[in-house]
Amino acid sequence: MKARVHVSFKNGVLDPQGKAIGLTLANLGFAGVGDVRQGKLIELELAESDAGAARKSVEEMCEKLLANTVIENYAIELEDD
Amino acid sequence: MKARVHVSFKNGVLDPQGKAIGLTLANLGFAGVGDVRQGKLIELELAESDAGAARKSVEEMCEKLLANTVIENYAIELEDD
Amino acid sequence: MKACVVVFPGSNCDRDVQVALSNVIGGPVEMVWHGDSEMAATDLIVLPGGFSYGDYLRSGAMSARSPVMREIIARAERGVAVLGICNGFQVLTEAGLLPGALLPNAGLKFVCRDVRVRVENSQTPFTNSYEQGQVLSIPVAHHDGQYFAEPHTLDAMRTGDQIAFRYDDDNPNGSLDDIAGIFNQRKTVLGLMPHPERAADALHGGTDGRGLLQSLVAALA
Amino acid sequence: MAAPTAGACCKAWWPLLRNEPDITAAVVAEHGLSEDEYRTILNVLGREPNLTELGIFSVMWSEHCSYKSSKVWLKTLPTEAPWVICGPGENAGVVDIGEGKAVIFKMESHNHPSFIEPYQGAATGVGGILRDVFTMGARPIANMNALRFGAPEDPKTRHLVAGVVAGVGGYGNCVGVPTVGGEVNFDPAYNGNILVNAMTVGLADVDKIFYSAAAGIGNPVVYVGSKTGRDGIHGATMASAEFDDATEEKRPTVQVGDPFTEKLLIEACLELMATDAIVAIQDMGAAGLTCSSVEMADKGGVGLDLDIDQVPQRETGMSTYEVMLSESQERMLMVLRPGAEDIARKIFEKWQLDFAVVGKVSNTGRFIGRAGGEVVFDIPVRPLVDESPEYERPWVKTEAPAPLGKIAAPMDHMEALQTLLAGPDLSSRRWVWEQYDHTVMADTVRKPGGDAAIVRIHGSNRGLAVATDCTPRYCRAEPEAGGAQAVAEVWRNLTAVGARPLAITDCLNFGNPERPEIMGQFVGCIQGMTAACRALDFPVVSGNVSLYNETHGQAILPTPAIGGIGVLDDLGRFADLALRREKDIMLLVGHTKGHLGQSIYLRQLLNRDDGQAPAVDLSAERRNGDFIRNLIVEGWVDSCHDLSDGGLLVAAAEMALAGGIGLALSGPNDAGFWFGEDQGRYLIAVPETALGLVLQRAEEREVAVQTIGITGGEALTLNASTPISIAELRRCHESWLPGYMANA
Ligand SMILES: Nc1ncnc2c1ncn2[C@@H]1O[C@H](COP(=O)(O)OP(=O)(O)O)[C@@H](O)[C@H]1O
Ligand SMILES: [Mg+2]
Repeated sequence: MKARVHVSFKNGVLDPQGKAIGLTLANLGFAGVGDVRQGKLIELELAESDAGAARKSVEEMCEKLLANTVIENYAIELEDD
Repeated sequence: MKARVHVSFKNGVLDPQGKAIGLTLANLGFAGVGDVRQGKLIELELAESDAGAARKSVEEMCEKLLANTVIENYAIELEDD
Repeated sequence: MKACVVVFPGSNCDRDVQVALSNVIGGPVEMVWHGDSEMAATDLIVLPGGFSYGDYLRSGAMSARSPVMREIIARAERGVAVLGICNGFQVLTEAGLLPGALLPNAGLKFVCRDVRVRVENSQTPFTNSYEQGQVLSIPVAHHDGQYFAEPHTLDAMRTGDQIAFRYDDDNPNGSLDDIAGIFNQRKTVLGLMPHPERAADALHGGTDGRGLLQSLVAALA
Repeated sequence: MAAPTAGACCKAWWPLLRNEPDITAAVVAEHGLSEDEYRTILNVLGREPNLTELGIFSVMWSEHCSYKSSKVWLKTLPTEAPWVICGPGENAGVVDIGEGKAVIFKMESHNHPSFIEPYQGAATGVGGILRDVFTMGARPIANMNALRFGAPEDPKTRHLVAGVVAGVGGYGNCVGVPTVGGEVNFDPAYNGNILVNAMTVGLADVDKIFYSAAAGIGNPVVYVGSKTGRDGIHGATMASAEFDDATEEKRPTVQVGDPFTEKLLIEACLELMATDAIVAIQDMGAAGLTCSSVEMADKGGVGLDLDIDQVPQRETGMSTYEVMLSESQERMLMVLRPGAEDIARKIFEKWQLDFAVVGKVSNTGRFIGRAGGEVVFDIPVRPLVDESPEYERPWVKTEAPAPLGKIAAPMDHMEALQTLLAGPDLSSRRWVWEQYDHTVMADTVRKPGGDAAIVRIHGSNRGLAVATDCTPRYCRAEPEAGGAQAVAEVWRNLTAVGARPLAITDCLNFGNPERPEIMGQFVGCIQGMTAACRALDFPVVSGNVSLYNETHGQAILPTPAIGGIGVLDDLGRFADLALRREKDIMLLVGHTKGHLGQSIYLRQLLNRDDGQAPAVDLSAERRNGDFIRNLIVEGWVDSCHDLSDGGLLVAAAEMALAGGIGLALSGPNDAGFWFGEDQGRYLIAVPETALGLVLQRAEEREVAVQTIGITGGEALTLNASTPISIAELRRCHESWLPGYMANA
């Protein structure tokens, strides 16, 4: 099974990268670009085939390593191959 | 309209960050984790409301700035609010 | 010889290279602001080290799209010498003036230390004061210095003598083929990760980097 | 006396803003204000505060901003010398170094945030201290960092080390200021409460120093830098609150640093400072817009009117309370000369930074905010600052430890040396400082790894030496001796490279000051520091206090981190620890009694932490140091190392390692001699040609010297021991930290 974890800054936390990308897009002449946020997308191959168990284990990975919940949120998507 | 751009390393480009995550997960006792890849997820708010035009414009942003196609692939997702 | 240093928002080795270069030239070196699309006639354009645009998104990515880069690309096509150091090297690859790309260091950490680099081609405007194969001690200081290129690109660079410097014994960032610096095909553009301007003065503890600047003066004066 | 229940007195004419809670006793307590403090607020205002006002009082009167527990003692520190241009009280201290140049420097803590989010906590700590320095007109030229972590075995330590080091580097490297030194300690006392102390040193022209006193009634007050978001609201109060399990809930108060914006801010501010547009300037640090406005108004003896609607905001719907208390990073407040707005705006726009006129200087003596045209807070400035609480906390003197009895030598001296070099206390910190750009600016003359770092004063042949130090285990055993030792060691480190020590900054990290024994540690350390500063002519010109460093009632070791600067008048003559030649005579300078109490030897090899701290004989310290410095600046000695943690044999090994040259040592077969930590000592390698002069001079100056060896070969030998090769010593010394960190 494949898991995709999207880690992003919590709302209200400054995202300097997103801010700089937004500025550069504007400088490049792209109009109508509002807020830009940059997050991480971590893709994992899991041996686990049970969706419930896989989600639980990935949640634990997020809490322990993949995200710092002080400033980041995470969202998990599971995909069967 | 919201656009999500997923930028990831091409196959064949080393992803040390993904590798390090995989190693650390194993050290933390998570079993059955295979390949791990880390990419970027860039979320953009667009004023554009036409999906076709939005996609075209985001594609151009990717080619011009958001991805370096020497080493990276990108995928675009559009989301209506 | 006339030289200029381009300043991007977040460049931080602009002054360092200006000082080192003007000491070697014995005259002033001009600073050019990234937002200017006009640039006086010059024999050498230097893209300095630093964290332009914070190295956000990808190192060098945003600077490579600055207005001044259009002019620099045009000059480079006309054969004006362009030197990119560290972040400048990253900008040159992002701008397509040099092949390949610079990825985050394999160790995933910033690395600042003296490294030994070997001169792989001493027959260029940038390296004529060195011996072929000479090993230099020059500091590196970067987070994204892992050189990468597709196999066919790398082959072409090897055959074209485009590899300027290789790490001699200790590859600090996992660069492909130990590459520390490369030329364009015509040898008019050089990008390298080590900082010659930080080994240009006896008080730096070594002056091996000075030769690069002296080579340029010899070639372009 | 009855507790002043909020709401009990004079229901005010003052409107509470929509959706704001009533000011109940609970709300007051949540703001960390005591009942007495709240009563004072009622007196100052003559009415009840609204929520924003309460918030303003609470941050201004927090430990972090008001120094309420430490003020009375800080006033006792020596702060003056002929070369001090500005002592404590401004954003940073300013020292005249001659030739029209001034050095501006300060050290600050970012302990609590770094424990919660090590990368961002450390990064924003560096950002904050940089701003304190360039606010005053200096270009930052060197950063230092003093870090204390828990025991290596603690499960959190590795992750904290990795994050903090990456954060310090991530910020400093990006702004392009070399991080040239610092220190790293491990001790279980820091398990739940690490210390991240960052120091910045900047260089300015003596006639171009900027202060924070607002002046000129009607002058525009200008906001520049990043926009204000809901970052770190309550951060200042958090930094003063003891950790407990509720910490989890305080989490979102950690800020994310944006070093790129900081770099732009440095350049933009320095560019504007080159004009005559600025009347006063102040960074927004802890307690953000509130603290910066109030300090500027108070120092200038004026009032300040703010238009909250003009403050650049990153998020929509922010309340006045949030705008005033936000700790968003990378922001500054300035008072400009009338009419200078346009030239300032142009500069900040060029650097793509926010710029807004947010108010003006008034003659009312009041701090007044308006939003939507209505007054939303109105507080008299003087009492907001002057009436801030000041406590003489009860304290008890730390009990003197029993002297150390006889100890058994656990192993052969050379084996002991190898064990010590390969342990957490004394192993090389290369893994740390190679992650810091220490050569950017191309003026670094001596990089990390030596006694003091040296940076060239740009464009000259003079140098600045910088060092930080503190030995917390001494401070715990005997606060007074420890406080003196920390100052003396910094002085010694500067002296060991040949620099003339000028002044220090401090970062006083302690536990809960409401506990008399902790307050006793604080007082003892201050008294020791004071004595040393006096004896060494080494005044305190800036500093910072961090209290409540406790978790579950377990306090950190008392840690008064000291950062010092000194000047080298000729970079042609300085010393470092590297041996440079074969056949130099190794001289030990200073008295050796073999003091093993509180030593690393005891701690690491015998697992003991008893005995007295080594005493600092301040007159010998000065005599020995002046002797050493003269030898260096006169060109007789270029290889020198001061003796500290680990004692003589460790210092000798470090000199051999740095120079890649071996050393044959001889002396008594006594652990105290080789590993004792007696103070005021140096090792120098003297060329044979200079030996006579050095010995004669030592005799004249009544400085104790003894010959302990000769340089040469590729190994270290002690008496008749089996030699250890330099390569093997290097392996010991370099392996522990990378090995520990790789073992994720
Ligand atoms: N331990 C100390 N010793 C000397 N001066 C101190 C000490 N602690 C704080 N100060 C001084 O008190 C003033 C206020 O400190 P602080 O609030 O940390 O400054 P800032 O608001 O600029 O961050 C500064 O001038 C600082 O130098
Ligand atoms: Mg300040």
